[in-house]
Amino acid sequence: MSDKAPIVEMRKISKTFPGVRALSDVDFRLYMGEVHAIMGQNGAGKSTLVKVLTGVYKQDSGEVLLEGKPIKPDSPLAAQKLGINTVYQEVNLCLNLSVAENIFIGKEPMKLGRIDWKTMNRKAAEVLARLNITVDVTRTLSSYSIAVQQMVAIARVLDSSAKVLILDEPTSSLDDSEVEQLFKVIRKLRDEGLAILFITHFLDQTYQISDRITILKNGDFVGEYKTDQLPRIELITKMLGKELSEFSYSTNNEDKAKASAKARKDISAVLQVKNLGLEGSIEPFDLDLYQGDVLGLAGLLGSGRTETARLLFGIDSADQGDIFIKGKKSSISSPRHAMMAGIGFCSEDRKNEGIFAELSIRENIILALQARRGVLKYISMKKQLEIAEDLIKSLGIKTPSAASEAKQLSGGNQQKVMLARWLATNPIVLILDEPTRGIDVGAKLEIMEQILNLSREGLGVIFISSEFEEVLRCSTKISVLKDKAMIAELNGEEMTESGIMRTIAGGR
Amino acid sequence: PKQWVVGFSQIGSESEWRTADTKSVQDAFAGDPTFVLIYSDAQQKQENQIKALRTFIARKVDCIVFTALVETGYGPVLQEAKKAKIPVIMIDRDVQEADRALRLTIMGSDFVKEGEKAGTWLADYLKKQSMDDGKTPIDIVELQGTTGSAPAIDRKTGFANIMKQHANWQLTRSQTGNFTTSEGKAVMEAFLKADPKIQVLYAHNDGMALGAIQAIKEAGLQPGKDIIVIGVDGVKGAFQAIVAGEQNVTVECSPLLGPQAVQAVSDLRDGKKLPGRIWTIEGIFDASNAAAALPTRQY
Amino acid sequence: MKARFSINSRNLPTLFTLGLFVIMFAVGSLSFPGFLSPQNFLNLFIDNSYLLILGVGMTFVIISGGIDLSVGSVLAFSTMLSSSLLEKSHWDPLLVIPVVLLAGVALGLFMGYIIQAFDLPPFIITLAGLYLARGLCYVVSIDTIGISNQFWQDAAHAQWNVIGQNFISPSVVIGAVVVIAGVFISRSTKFGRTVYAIGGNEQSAILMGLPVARTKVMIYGLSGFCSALAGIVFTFYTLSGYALNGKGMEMDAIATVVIGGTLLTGGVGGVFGTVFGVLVYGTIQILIVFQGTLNSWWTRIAIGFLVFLFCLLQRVFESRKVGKAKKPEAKVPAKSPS
Amino acid sequence: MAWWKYVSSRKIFWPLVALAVLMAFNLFFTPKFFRIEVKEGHLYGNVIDIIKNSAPIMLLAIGLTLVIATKGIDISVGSIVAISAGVVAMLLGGDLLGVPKYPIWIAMGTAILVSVLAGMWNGMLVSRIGMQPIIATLILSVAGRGIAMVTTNALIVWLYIKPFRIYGQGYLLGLPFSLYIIAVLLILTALVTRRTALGLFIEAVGINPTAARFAGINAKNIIFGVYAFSGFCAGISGLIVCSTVMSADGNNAGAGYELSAILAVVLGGTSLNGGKFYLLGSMVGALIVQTLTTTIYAFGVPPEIAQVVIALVVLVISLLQSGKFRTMIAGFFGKRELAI
Ligand SMILES: Nc1ncnc2c1ncn2[C@@H]1O[C@H](COP(=O)(O)OP(=O)(O)OP(=O)(O)O)[C@@H](O)[C@H]1O
Ligand SMILES: Nc1ncnc2c1ncn2[C@@H]1O[C@H](COP(=O)(O)OP(=O)(O)OP(=O)(O)O)[C@@H](O)[C@H]1O
Ligand SMILES: [Mg+2]
Ligand SMILES: [Mg+2]
Repeated sequence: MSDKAPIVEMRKISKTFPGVRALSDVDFRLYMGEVHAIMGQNGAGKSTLVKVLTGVYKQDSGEVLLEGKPIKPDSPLAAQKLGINTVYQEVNLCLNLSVAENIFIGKEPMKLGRIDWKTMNRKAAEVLARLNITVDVTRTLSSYSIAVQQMVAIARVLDSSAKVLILDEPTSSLDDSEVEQLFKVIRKLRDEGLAILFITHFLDQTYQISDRITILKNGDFVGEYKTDQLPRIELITKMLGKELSEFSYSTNNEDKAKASAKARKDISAVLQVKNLGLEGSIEPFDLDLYQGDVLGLAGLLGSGRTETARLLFGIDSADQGDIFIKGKKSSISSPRHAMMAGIGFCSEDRKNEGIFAELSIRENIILALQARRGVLKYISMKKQLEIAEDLIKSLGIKTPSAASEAKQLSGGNQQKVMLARWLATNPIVLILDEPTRGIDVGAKLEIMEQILNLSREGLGVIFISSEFEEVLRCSTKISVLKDKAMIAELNGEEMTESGIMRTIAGGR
Repeated sequence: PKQWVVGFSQIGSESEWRTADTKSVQDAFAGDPTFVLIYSDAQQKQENQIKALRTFIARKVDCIVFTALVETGYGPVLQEAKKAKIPVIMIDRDVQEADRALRLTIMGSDFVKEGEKAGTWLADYLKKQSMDDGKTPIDIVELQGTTGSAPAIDRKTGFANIMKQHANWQLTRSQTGNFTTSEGKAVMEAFLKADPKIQVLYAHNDGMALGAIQAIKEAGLQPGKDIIVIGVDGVKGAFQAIVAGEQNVTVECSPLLGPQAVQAVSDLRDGKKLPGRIWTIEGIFDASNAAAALPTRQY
Repeated sequence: MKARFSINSRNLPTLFTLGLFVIMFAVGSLSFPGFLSPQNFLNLFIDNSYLLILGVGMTFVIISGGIDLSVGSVLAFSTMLSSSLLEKSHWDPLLVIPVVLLAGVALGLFMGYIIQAFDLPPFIITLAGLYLARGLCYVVSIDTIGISNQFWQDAAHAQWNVIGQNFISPSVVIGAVVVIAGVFISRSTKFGRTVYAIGGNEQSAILMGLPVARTKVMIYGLSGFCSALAGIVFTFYTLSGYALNGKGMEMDAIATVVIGGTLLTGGVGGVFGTVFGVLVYGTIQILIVFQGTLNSWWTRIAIGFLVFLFCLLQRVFESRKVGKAKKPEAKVPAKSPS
Repeated sequence: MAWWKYVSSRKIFWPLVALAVLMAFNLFFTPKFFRIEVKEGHLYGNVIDIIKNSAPIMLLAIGLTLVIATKGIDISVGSIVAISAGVVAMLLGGDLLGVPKYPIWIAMGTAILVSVLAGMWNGMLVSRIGMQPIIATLILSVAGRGIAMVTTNALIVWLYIKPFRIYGQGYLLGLPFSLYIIAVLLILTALVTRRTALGLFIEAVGINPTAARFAGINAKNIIFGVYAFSGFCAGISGLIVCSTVMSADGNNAGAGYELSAILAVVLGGTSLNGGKFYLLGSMVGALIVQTLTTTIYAFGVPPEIAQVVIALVVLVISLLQSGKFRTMIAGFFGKRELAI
């Protein structure tokens, strides 16, 4: 394979943003019929490399060759015309259009000079079926969850007869079965001769699907390796620049946390929910969260985890049931109420519901704390910087300064900013909906460590993740959801991956 | 007599003058129980006015009274009125020559004549004060009404007609003040700075003249003495300014057309023939007669 | 079956507007003699065809997330240009029409290009366009120019009977053609769908590889075309060119589009809604004329009040709809584990 | 060239450049434009006029800046100016001897109160009922003029009350009195928005309303508040307009001011898409708009082409503000520093 000429070759690419050297002299080669993974920490420059290749950014120096000829695409449209199809990291679709249109817009099937809606809808359903998704393709995309949206973004590029396919963290909010489905399709395309560039932070997935790995670190090119010749531990070391064992995280610790949480069960419940529900959204459920508990919500895509979180945070108002915080009945009818009562919530949709793109990182971080203190009790600039810089440091947010705009951060770092925002408020209960989405291995461990630390200090955490493994690792107990209902709570020994799967398969 | 429904389409309520006109017509018809007046305000939009006329026809009124926003453009709808056998009486502003066969009569004032009256008054005044030797240039500035509007164009034309007879009168500056007091003031402020020896101000309406008077005062000059101030319309504020010696003259353009309009419509109903043009009686007021007239001014 | 229902539900705001229009018309009919007549209904179209045409162009602009404040002035400019070419230069009408339309398109493309190429706010650039076109009117002439050209006269006076003695004018037909074309473009062409995509999320549209730059420029060109065409229809209506025509008409056009259910934030709405928006706007005006005793100032208050009432009802209905539609939406993504 | 980079990246820089360019034009082409004399104990000249006459727009722009920062717009301010002017004039009364009907402070207080109520009405429609800002405020912009005329009985009310002159025509220490009103309001607004978290909340709501709600900000109250404040500013603006001409004209007072004020805000660097706002920039924007008008009067541009001139100047100023345009020009002259 490698003796053939590469279809895409990027030579000595450099790209600087104000204050940040995102790429310096990076080489990259992509061959036909291979899946090539790019690995690196948050902010290593992966997305930037992709955007240079597809004409979103113009490199400062270096050249891009396609089939041996230099190309200079000046827009995604130009790249598309050259046969390069891309799914960008943040879901970039139009929520106001139908699912089918999002897949086909720009290349709609035409009949007699007009768009052939019937064929389009049929084909869209077919493409999605290949990914095992059955949705009403005539509905607007906004009525579906982030996960479905991500599948639609993927479906959009699968459809065409491209030469190169680029997927920037396509799996970050998919569950295992979806990922498996996606990989089936990717393998098929690879065998058909497509060149596929794949970015993910999941090591398992990298090893499952990729043939070759390019590692970036801090914008520098570290090396290009055959996947089967690069042991995991080496990969991590090369990515992070240090041994994984340097991280303080250990299972031992975790067990202690779980044990101590159990011991404290007789202490106080921070959050109790009785028969809370909303018709059409989630069926009534009970929930007890004690100090130091980490409650994991496990379930498949669309099982109602996000809805549960929205209800608890007052985004949707329940039509029945009660919420008690520290034993006191609280009427939570808006996020503001929830926040004042000591609940924090990191949304899974960071682009639309989390990040203020044009505000500085400092402002993004202190916003919730400030809202909690009220308009008048302005946090002094000095204090703000202190808080922000503290969190930037402790979460390892990669940025030139706290004054940079949030939109200049890489995806994973934006996610950390959202987490920082809620940590700054010192909540009693913290709800995290896919907080590890798009976060690199190192940082993921750090974040989970943070969560455990917080719970040790008496915080109650509700943790939602599509990765059962993560849920299992963090949680002191797990609620399993299915079809918009909480079907079981797992404790102690029951908390295993197969336990969860069995519950989902068997229950109700 | 049998009750008549009269449709009245007014062009808008852009000025105090216009409001007085509307009120006069409404009051006059309200005073006669044999009439029902349907009133429509076009808000300065010809299209609205045509819509209103069309609606009057749909409503089968007995007679239409209306003021044309511009001269042109009413042909088709007047044709429809004619087809529906509804007589049309114009007040204040007429339609263009070609469409005049479609209306019965016009009553109101003549803007060109108003401009001429203003010019003639100035000539007389300068002669009386022996300020004009026919050679020394007389510096005149002009505050125009809304660019493109009929009164602005005609009042400018009328005044220019008189200026042509006086070779030494020179129009040093002319700018639009959009018929409003505040713009009149702002424009005059700029004029005064650019050209300190202005002798005469001719404003297309009293509102702008009154604004300009304030600008003149702020410049440390005496309006009415250092600069002769001429306005048009004859609103109450202008009378007060004349009495105070700050404005020199206002050329009346009477808006009180109501009684005449009622008379005309009654005549029509009685089957009398109307003259093709009904003139309103309008005066010109300066220091000699303004004080006497002030108490009777209605608007 | 399912597909049909969901398309309907997307059209709901438009249907509410239609329903409210029917209610308003019914209230008028019950209150005033002569209100309920076929001709009075047809008059709505005769008297508002120019607004309808402006509205169609404006709908595209607003769906793309932009705004065009220049439409009233461009309309005025094309009345001046056509009357001046006809009466002063004595051009052939068949030449005048394309020239005027081209001038409108050129103005629109010019604004669109500046907005797109230099990333400037449409509000400001089209505001400059508003001044520019208005100024050009005065450059042509500050006087009104009556049109005596036979072709124009015929177009202005023509009345085509449709139902018995009730008639429509050629402008109504032009308006109808524009609406049909507008519906077709917005629903069945790539250009039209790209407009929606840009309004939904411009950044995404670029990343999806849509021709955003070209489309944005073209949208303003299309609006310029509609404004110029509306100007020609307006001269059929008034048989004259007048520099002060169409003052403030941009707000009328925007209001009809928004009342028709199109969101100013872009991405949502459609040409059909605008038709009903125009009908509602027209009906409000007729109602006030029929009422006939309001003073000038009360007229304004009444217009404001009716617009308020209408928008309020619209909001009430819409929030009801959202409440009800929630159920099916949440259920759809559910799927069985594999 | 670090200083150049620093200076040119300030948001206020390019509006100031635009203003300077306009001024420079007058320096060369409009005779006596910059002459300032002392007349009757105060400064007198075109520049003073510009400051004085831009006062009403500046006041509106302060309120509108905040409204626009929340991604809203308020096109009713012109009508609120007319209402405020009408209310104060009716309460003062047109007595020829200059005796006010009610004490001046009561008249002014009532006018401002009514304006705030008008602003609250807008705020309610936008924040509670959820109407689109342009339509919500269109309602009051149409009806408001009617209300103004009802208050004045559709007549122009002329005032002869000497002490009331000060707000629009008076001078303090040689400078227009209105300048001090603006300074006070501007400083207060800046303090309240920048020394509390209000400014940050306003920007957050403008940038991402959903995220703002999820961060626990009461977006509705903030939106309600900025419209009420815009009404307040329009109310004060109305008082100055009334005092400047010592009359209240329900038809024409404040007509078209909304567009000038929005233009001022946008020229000053605040985006109509909401988010970051620049109060000082808006003030510079208002000065640009007024300088343009005064230049047209002073230079003697004939009214027939004045609009074309305004259009071209607005276009040029906008282009100057566009980073893309500057990059293009810089590329043209081969100078890289110009581009940011
Ligand atoms: N538009 C921009 N302006 C300024 N800096 C930027 C911009 N885009 C990216 N950067 C910076 O460039 C660096 C590389 O970002 P990039 O998005 O390529 O990272 P990544 O490897 O994709 O990270 P992640 O795994 O978090 O998605 C980061 O430090 C980021 O802050
Ligand atoms: N009232 C609402 N308004 C807007 N969006 C909603 C509303 N309720 C739910 N959603 C969206 O619908 C999606 C469906 O929720 P879903 O059942 O998929 O949650 P989940 O189990 O967390 O699934 P996942 O996180 O894997 O997408 C959610 O992601 C949420 O964003
Ligand atoms: Mg990335
Ligand atoms: Mg979820």
